[in-house]
Amino acid sequence: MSYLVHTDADRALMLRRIGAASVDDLFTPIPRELRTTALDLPPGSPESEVAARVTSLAERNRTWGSRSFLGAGCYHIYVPAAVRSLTGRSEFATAYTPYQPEVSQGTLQHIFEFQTTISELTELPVANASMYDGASALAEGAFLAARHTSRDGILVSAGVHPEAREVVRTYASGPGLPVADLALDPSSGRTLVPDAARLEGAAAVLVQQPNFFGIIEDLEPLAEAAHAAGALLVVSQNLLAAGLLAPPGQVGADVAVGDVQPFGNPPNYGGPFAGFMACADSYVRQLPGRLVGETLDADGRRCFTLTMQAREQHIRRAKATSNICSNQALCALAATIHLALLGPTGLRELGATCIARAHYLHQRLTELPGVSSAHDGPFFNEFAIRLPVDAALFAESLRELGVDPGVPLGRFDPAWTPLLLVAVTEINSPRDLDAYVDAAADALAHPKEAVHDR
Amino acid sequence: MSYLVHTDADRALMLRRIGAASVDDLFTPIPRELRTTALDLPPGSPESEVAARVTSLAERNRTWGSRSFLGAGCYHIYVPAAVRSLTGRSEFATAYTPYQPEVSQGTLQHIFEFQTTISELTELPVANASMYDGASALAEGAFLAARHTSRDGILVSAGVHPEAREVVRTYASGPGLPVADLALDPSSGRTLVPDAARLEGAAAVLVQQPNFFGIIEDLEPLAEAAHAAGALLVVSQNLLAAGLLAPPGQVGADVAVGDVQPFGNPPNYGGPFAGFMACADSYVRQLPGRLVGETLDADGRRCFTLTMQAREQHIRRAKATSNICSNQALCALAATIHLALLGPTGLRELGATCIARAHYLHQRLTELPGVSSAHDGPFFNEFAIRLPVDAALFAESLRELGVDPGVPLGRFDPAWTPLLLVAVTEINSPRDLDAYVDAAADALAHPKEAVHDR
Amino acid sequence: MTDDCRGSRLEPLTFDRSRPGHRGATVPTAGVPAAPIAHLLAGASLRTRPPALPELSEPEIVRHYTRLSHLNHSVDLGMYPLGSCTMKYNPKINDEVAQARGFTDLHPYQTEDDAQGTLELMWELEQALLVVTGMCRATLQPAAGAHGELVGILMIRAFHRDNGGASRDTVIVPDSAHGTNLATATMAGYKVVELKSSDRGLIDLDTLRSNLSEKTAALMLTNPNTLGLFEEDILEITRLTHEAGALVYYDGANLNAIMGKARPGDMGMDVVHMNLHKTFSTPHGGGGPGAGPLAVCARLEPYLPAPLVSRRDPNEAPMRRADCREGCASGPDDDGACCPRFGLDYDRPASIGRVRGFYGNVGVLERAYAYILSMGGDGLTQASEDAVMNANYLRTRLSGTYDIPHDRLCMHEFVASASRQKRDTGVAARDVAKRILDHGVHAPTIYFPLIVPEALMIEPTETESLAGLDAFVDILVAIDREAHESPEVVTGAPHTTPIRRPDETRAARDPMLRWRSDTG
Amino acid sequence: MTDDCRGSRLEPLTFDRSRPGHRGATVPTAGVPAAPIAHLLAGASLRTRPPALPELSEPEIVRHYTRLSHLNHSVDLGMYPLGSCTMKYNPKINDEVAQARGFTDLHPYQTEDDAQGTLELMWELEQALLVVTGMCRATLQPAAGAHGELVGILMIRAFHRDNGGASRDTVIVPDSAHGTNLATATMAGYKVVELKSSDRGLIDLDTLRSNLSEKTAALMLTNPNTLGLFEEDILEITRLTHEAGALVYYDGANLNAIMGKARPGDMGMDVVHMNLHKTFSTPHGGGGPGAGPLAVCARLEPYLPAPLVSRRDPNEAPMRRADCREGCASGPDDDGACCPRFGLDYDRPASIGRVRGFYGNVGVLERAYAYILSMGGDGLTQASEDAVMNANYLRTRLSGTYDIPHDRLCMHEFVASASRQKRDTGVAARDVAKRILDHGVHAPTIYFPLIVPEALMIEPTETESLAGLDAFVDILVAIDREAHESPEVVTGAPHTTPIRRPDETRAARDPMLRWRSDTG
Ligand SMILES: Cc1ncc(COP(=O)(O)O)c(C=O)c1O
Ligand SMILES: Cc1ncc(COP(=O)(O)O)c(C=O)c1O
Repeated sequence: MSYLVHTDADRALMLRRIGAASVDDLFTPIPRELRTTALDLPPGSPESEVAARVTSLAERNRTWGSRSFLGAGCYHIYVPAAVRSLTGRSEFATAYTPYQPEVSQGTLQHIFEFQTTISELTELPVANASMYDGASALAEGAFLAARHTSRDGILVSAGVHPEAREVVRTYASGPGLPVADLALDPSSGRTLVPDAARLEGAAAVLVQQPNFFGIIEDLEPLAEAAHAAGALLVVSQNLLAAGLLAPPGQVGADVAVGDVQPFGNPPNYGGPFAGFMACADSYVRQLPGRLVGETLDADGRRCFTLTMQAREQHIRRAKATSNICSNQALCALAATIHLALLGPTGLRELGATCIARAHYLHQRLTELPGVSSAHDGPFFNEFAIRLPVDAALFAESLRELGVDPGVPLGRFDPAWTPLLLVAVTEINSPRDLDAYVDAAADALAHPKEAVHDR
Repeated sequence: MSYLVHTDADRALMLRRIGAASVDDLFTPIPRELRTTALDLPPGSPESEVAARVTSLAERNRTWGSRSFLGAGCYHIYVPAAVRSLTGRSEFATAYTPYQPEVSQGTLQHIFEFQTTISELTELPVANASMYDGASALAEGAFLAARHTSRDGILVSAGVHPEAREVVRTYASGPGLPVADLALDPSSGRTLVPDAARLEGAAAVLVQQPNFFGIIEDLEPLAEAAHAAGALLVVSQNLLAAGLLAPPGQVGADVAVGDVQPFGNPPNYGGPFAGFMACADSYVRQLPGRLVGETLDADGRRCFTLTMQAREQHIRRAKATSNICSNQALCALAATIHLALLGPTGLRELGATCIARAHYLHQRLTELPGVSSAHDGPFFNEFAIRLPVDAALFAESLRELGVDPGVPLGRFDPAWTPLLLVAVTEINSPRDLDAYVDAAADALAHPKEAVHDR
Repeated sequence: MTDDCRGSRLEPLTFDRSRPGHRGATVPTAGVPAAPIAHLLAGASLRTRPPALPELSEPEIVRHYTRLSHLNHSVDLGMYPLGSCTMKYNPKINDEVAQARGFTDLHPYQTEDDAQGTLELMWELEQALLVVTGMCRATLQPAAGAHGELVGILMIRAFHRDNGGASRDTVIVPDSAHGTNLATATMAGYKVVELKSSDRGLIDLDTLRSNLSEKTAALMLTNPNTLGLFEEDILEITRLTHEAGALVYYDGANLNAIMGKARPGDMGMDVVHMNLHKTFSTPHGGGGPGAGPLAVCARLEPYLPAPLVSRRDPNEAPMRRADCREGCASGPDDDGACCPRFGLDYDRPASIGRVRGFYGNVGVLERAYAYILSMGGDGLTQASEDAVMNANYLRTRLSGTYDIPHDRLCMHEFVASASRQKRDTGVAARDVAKRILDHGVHAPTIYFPLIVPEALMIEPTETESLAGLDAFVDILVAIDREAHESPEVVTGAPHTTPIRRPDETRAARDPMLRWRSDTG
Repeated sequence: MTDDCRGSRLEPLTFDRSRPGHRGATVPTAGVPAAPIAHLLAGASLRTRPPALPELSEPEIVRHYTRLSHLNHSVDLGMYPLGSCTMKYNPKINDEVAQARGFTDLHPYQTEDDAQGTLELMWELEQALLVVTGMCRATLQPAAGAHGELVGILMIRAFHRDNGGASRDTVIVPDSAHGTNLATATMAGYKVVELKSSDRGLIDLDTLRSNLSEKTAALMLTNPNTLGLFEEDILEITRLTHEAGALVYYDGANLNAIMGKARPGDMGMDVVHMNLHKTFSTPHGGGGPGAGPLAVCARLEPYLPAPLVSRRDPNEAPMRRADCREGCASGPDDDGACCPRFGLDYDRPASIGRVRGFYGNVGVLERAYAYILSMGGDGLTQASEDAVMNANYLRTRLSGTYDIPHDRLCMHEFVASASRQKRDTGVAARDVAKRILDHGVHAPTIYFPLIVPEALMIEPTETESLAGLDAFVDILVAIDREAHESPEVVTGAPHTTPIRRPDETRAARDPMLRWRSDTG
C-alpha cells in the first residue's frame, strides 16, 4: 500500500473538517443493502514481492529473439533505446489528454509531429492523432466512408488480415452495414478488381498493403474501380514498407489506416500499439478522433492545440464521428520518435534489409523438396509457403530445433492448414536465416505426427 | 556511429569557414611522426547488435537472486523502482558537477539532502557530497586525522574489511604514514581497546561498525582511548544498521565514513557505489571533497551552491585537502531517494527484518553438526561460521544445491579457510533460509573434495 | 530587457530542424546475396518521392523530445485534479516490470505454451476485476473506456436480437452523461434519449419511467454519476429498466469511488466497463494507451468478444472462478496447486466478434495487475475511502468560496461552479482554470457535466496528500480574491506557462494539421 | 501582477515536506520466529533517537525529485560546452544494457565462473583502451580521473623506490595544469613545481630543462593541454624528462581530441589515465560516478593495483593482448575460438595495492564498452576529428568578437577571453557565462586555465550539430553587443533561470551544510 499518502492522523483531521464522524459516514449515500466492507482479494504486498511475482510471470513466457519469424500484422523490429528512454519520461507518460494547451505543448507538439509523419508516409494530407489499433482503424475507415457516401455496403478484400475483417464485421453489426468479401487471385494472391455490379451501392472498398499473405497489391485499378462506382478506397497500410512502396495517397486511396506497431512498439503479445488514419482533405470533417492543429498564442507564438473538436463526442455527443476518446498517444509517440531516428534513409534501408533477407529466405525455403510459394505476386518482407505437411506440425518440429518459423495459417482457416506465413526483419540475421533453412530441411526429412498446441 | 551529428556536407562547409583544406590540416599541430590514421578496433555496429552483444555478456553471468547470502561490504537489498526511474532522469544523469548553480539547483539540492541524510544517520553535524567508495573514504578519513593532528600513525582494526585496510595502506604509501593493525578479541570478535603505548603518536584509530565479521563493536571505549591519546576515532559505518545501532556521533566518533551501497545501489560486481564522510564541526575545514551549502539568491530565495571550495583542488591546487574532483553524485542520489522512501520507520523495519532473519539462520546453521559460530559478540545481519571443512568447498557444494551460501573467508587470509561469512537481508525469504539450512545439512553429510574456483 | 521565461523554452518541430543527409539510427545491412530492390519488387508500384521524415542525429532527437517533455504538466510534476479522469499516481514499479523481455518480445501468435506467463496474468487480472465489480466474466480486449462501451452496447444489441428485442432502438442516458455514452449508442446504431436530471443531480425515477418503453434497448449510466453523486435509487433504477426489458450499462469511469464499498453487479448492472488508466493507476500517456475491460453478467457472457482467456486444469477441463450475483459459476476454485494451464478460448459461437487485433492492450494490463498486487483488497478499499475523503475535504473547504450546486456528501469528485465569480467579476470557469495553471497545478475539468453552468469538476484522487489539498484550496481561494480585486489577472491567465492562451478560432478556421515546409 | 516564472518552479527540501507517520516503501516483515530486537542486539549500543529522515509517501517523493530535475541544465536539454569536461551525448542504449539483471545482481565475491560475462567485458574494454592509448596494461579500478592520477603517481613512487629514485621528491606540472594534478602530487607525498608556459601556451623546453633534476620524480601533463593546444615538442619533452630519470604522467582528460590521431604511448608517456565519463560518453551524473582507468607502459606494469582482469586459454595459461610501444607482449591473439576464461589476477607481488573496494565502477565500464562497440575504431577517430573541427569552427567564428589568446589551430577545445569586454564594458567572463545560461545553453568553464585572464574555456564536443554551434556563436555575439549597449543586462544575468545568482559569500561565511528544522 505504499501509494496511499495519508496517515490515520491525517484522516482523522480531514474527517473532522468535513464534519464526518467516520469514514463510513462518507459512504452513507450508498444504500445500505449495497454496501460491502471488503474485497475478496489477497492483501497488498511490498514492492519487492510484486516485482518478483510479475517478473516470474514474464520469465514463464518463452520468446525466440532473432529466431522468431512471426509476423502477420505484428513484427519484431529493433526499437532503439532512445525511444524507450524518451517515451518513459513521466512528463509524457503521466499526463492526460492535452485539454489545457498552455501546459500540454509537449504532448500537442508530438502529436502534431505524428500527424505529419503519418501524412508523409501515407501521402495523404491529413492524419489524426491515433486510433486504438490497425484493425479498429480499418472499421472506422469503413464508417467514415459510409458517412461520407451515405451508403452502407462495405467490400473487404480477402487479403485483409482475418482479424481485421472480423473487427469490421463486429463494428458493422451495430448500424447493420452489409459487409462482403472480395476474393484474391489464387495465383498472384492479389485482390481481384471487382466489377461495377459488385460495387453497386458500396461505400468502401477495404484492402491491405502488403496484404495478409505478404503480397503487394496493385492498388491503382482498385482505386479506379471504387471511384468509378462512387465508393472510397480505404487502404490498410503496413508502414514497414512505407519507405519503398507507393504510398496509398500516390495511387488513389481516399483513406489510409494501419498500425504503427513496427515502429517503437514491440510485439508485447499484441498491444498496446497505435492505429492511424489519414485521408484526403475532403473527408476531414468526417475523421474520427483527435486532431491537433497549429495556431498562435496570445503573444503571437506558434503553438498547438486540439482542434476541430466539433467532430468529437465531448462536443457533438450523439452526433460525433466516433465515440473514441482516449487513443494511443504514447504508442504514437514511440512510433514518431523511432521514425525520426530512422529518417527517410533509415526507413528505406530498413525496408531494403527486410526485403533482401525475406527474398533470400523465400528462395532457399522454396528450393526445399515439397515446399512451394503460396502465391507468385510480389512480396515485401513476408510471404506464405505451402508445405507438404500441416504447417502447425512443421512449426512444432522447427521449434524443437530452436526456430519459431512463422504463423501456421490453419488457425485462421482450415483450408489454409498447409500454409505458413513467414516474416523476416532486420533482427533475423543471415545466420538465423541459414539456421532456419537447415532446420526446415531437417524437419521435412523427419516429419512429425501430432499438434500439441495451436 | 549514430552519435555523430555531421554530414560530409556540414564538414566541408565548416572546414571552408575554418579555412582548412582538409580534416588532416586540423591535426597539423601534432608532429607528423606521431600521427596515426586509424585505430585497430573493429568497425562500429548498429545499436541492435551492440545491445545483443552486451546483453549476451550479462546473460553469461550467473546470479542467485534471493538465494545469495553474499555480503562482506556489498549487500543485496531490494531497490524500489522509483529510485531507478528518478536517478535515470537525464536532467540528473547528463549534468556535470554543479558549477553554475543557477541551472543546477536540482543537483545541488539533492546533494544537500544527501548531506543531511548522512548527517542524520551518522549523527555527526557535517557530511560531504560523497566520496568514491567506502574504502577510499576510510583512507581519506585517516588523512584528515593526520592533517588535523599533525601526526602520522594510523591504527586500523583487524575488524575493518581487508580490502579497506589494503586501501588505507596504499594511500598511506604516498606520504609514508605508518599503518599498524589493532587485533580483535578472538572470542567476541570485537576490536581490543589499545593501550596508551600503542596509541602514542597515532593520528587515527580506524574501526568498522558492524565489523567485517558482522560483529557489533563497542565503540565508546575505543573513542575514549583514542581521544585520551589525542587521536581521532574514524568509524566505517554500515548504513544498513543505522536505523537501530548507535550512530558513530552518539558514541564519540570524530569521523564517520562508509559506503551507501545498501541503499539505491545494487551489487553490480562492486560498483559504482558512493562513499560518504561525516565529521564533527571542528574538522570541517579539513574535509575532502565537495560541500553544498544553503544561501539566498539575488532575489532572496533560498538556494544551494558549492561552498567552502577553498579546501578543494580547483582553488587550493597543491594545498587542497584531497585531489578528489568528480565523486559519485548519482549513486548518492540513489541512496538519498531510497532512504527517503524508507524514512525512519522503513529503515528501522528493514533492519529488524534483516536482524531477525540473520539470527534465525545463524541459530539453525550453528545447530548443524560441526558448525559453530566464529565469534560470540553481538551481530546485526551478518555473521561468520566456522565449518568442519574448507568453506570454499562447502560453498561449492551448496551452489550445486542452488544456494550461494556466503563468502568463504580463505580468499582474504589462509588462516580463515574454515570461515564462511553469511549475510542475510530482506530479500532472503524465510523459504530461502530454510532451503539454505537443508542444503547445508545435506552438504555437510556429503563433503566435497576439490575447489574449482576461488 | 526582453527576457522571457517562455520563449526560450519553446521548441521547433523536428521537421523544422531537419537538415538533409542527417540521420539517427543505423540499420544492419542485408548481408545476404540479393538482387537489386527494383528487381525484387518487380511488379509493385514504388514510392516516387521519399517521405519528408525528419533528418536528425540521435543527440538532436533526444534533446528535442526532452525539451518538449518540459512543456507538459504531469502527475509527477504536480496535482492533476481533472474531474472524471482519476489522475492518481502511476507507480514506477508497474512500468518497470512491464518492460521485461519475456513480456515485450512475446508475439501474439506464439503458441499458448509459450505464453503461459502472460495468459496467467490476464486470467488473474480478469478474476480480480470480477471481484471488484461483482460481475461474471470479462473481456480484456477494449483499448479504452469508450471502446468498452461500444463492445457493451453491441453485446446488448446481440442479446436483444436473440431475445425478441430486435425492435428496441433507443438507448437512454442521463443529461449528465459523458459524451462517449451518447456517441457509443449512435455508433452502435441506436437512437439516444437524454434524461433530465432531478434537482438533486440524480436520475428522476418518474422521468426514467416515462422514458422507458418497449423501444428501450438500454440505460447507460455511471455511478457515482459525473456530479460525483451516488445514484441513491440505483436499485429501483435497474429494476425499472429490467422490468421494461432493457439492460443497464455501467460506465465504470468512476469506479475509483466504490472499490470494496459497493459493486455494480450488486446494483443490477448487466455490463460494466472499467478504465484501467483511471482506477487501476496505469499512466494515461497524454491520451492513451489505456485499457477498458468489459465485465458482464451471466446472460450476456455468450456474447463476449472471442477469444477469452481460459484456465484449464491439467486434464484440460475448463475451470472458472466467478463471484457474480447470478451465481453463474461454482465460485472460487483453489489456487493452482496443480499447475493450471491457461489458454485462449475461441469457441464462442454467440460472440459478437472481436473488436481489435490480438487480445488487448496487454502492456496496460500488466501494469494494472501489478497495481492490484501491490494494493491488495485492503489497499483498494482504502484507496476508495481516501479518494472520497479527499473530495469531500476539498468540497467542504471550498464551499464558502465557490458555488457548489449539490453541496452534500459527494463520492470521489464533486462539481463546483464559478457562476458566482462570473456574475460578480466576469471571471469564468475557464479563467479560473487558466489561472490555476500558473500555480503548477493542473486545472479541473471545466464545462462538464453540461448541466452545471461554469462547472469546475474536481477529482483530487487518493494519492494527493493533505498538504497538496490544502495548497489547492489556497490557490482557489486566492483566485477568487484576485477575481474580485484584479480580475484582469485571472482573465489574462495563464502568465507563467510555456505559452499563453492559444487562438482556438484561428486553429479551427483554417486548420493546419501538419507541418509544411513553408510554414516552418 | 506578481507572477514569476521562477518562484513556482523552486521546491522545498524533502525534510521541509516531511510529516510524521508518512512513509514510502514498505518492507517485508521477518516471517521467522525471532526474539525481540533488543534481545537479539543485547550487548550493542542502540540508537537513542530515530534519524530525522524524511517521512513522505512515494507519490510525494517522485514528485519532489521530478520537480528538482527540472531545475537542472543537462546535455539532453541543451549544449554544454564546459571546457575540459567533454560533455558529449550519452547514448541511451548504454544506460539500458547496463541495467540488465545479469550485471546489476552480480555480487563482487561470486566465483569467477559466475562472472565470466562481466570479466570478459572488462578485459575487452581494457584491450580497447590500450589500443586507443598505445599503452601496455591497464587497471580499471580508479573511480574518476583524479583517482587514476593518484594511482599513477603512487606507482611512479613505487617505481622510483625500486630503481634508486627514492630521493626524487618533486613533481613538475605546467602552470596551465588542472588542480587535480597538483593536489594528487601532494597527496602522494610529493612537492610540486609549476612550469611557466611559453608565450605560445606550451611547455617551454628551456624552462623544463632548468626544472628537471635528480629530484624530479615525474612530469604531469595533458596533451592537448588545457588551452586546447597540442604540445608540439612532446617527443622532446618526454625525452628530456626520461633523460633526467623522471617519468611522464599523461592526464587523459583531453583524449577526445586525438583518438586514432596520436597515441600517448607513442608520445613516450609512462602512465595515462582516461576519463570514461568524458571521452567514452558515460553520463557524468551531476558529479559522478565516472571511471578513470589507468594504463601504463611495460616497466610500470608490475606496480598496477591488484587484481587485474586476466584472460586464460582453456589450459589456464595466462594470455594477453597488447599493443604497446615497448613490445611488451606478443601482440593480439585470435579471438576466443576456444572459449577463453577470464579471471582476476591477484598474484602481483610488486603491486602498490588496491585503491578501492572490489574492482572498479563496473556500471560505468559497461557503458563505455557499449560505446566503443557502437563507435568502432572508425567512429572514435571520426569523433575526434569532429570534436576538433567543432572547436576550430567556434574559434574561427568567435575570434572577431572575443579575444582568443592563442588564436591558431586548436584541438578539441580552445580558450577565449572576455578581457576586452571587461576592459571596455565592465562585463567579466563570469557575467558572460551567466548570460549564456539565459539562452538554454550551459556556460563554458570560466577562469580556467589560470594563465588566461577572464578565461572562457569552450569545448563543444563532436555531438554538437552545426546548427547548435551557429546558435552558440549568435548567443556570444549578442552578449558582446549587450555588453556594449546595456551591460547591466549582462552583469545582472541570469534572468530566466530558476534562481538568480546565489550569494556565495553568505554561503561560505556561516556555512549551512545540512537542513535544520528551524531553518525550513
Ligand atoms: C465518465 C466517462 N466515461 C467514459 C470515458 C471515456 O473513457 P476513455 O477515454 O478511456 O475512452 C471517460 C473519460 O474521460 C469518462 O470520464
Ligand atoms: C584536465 C583534467 N584533469 C583531471 C580532471 C579530474 O577528473 P575527475 O573529475 O574525473 O576526477 C579533470 C576534470 O575536470 C580535468 O579536466
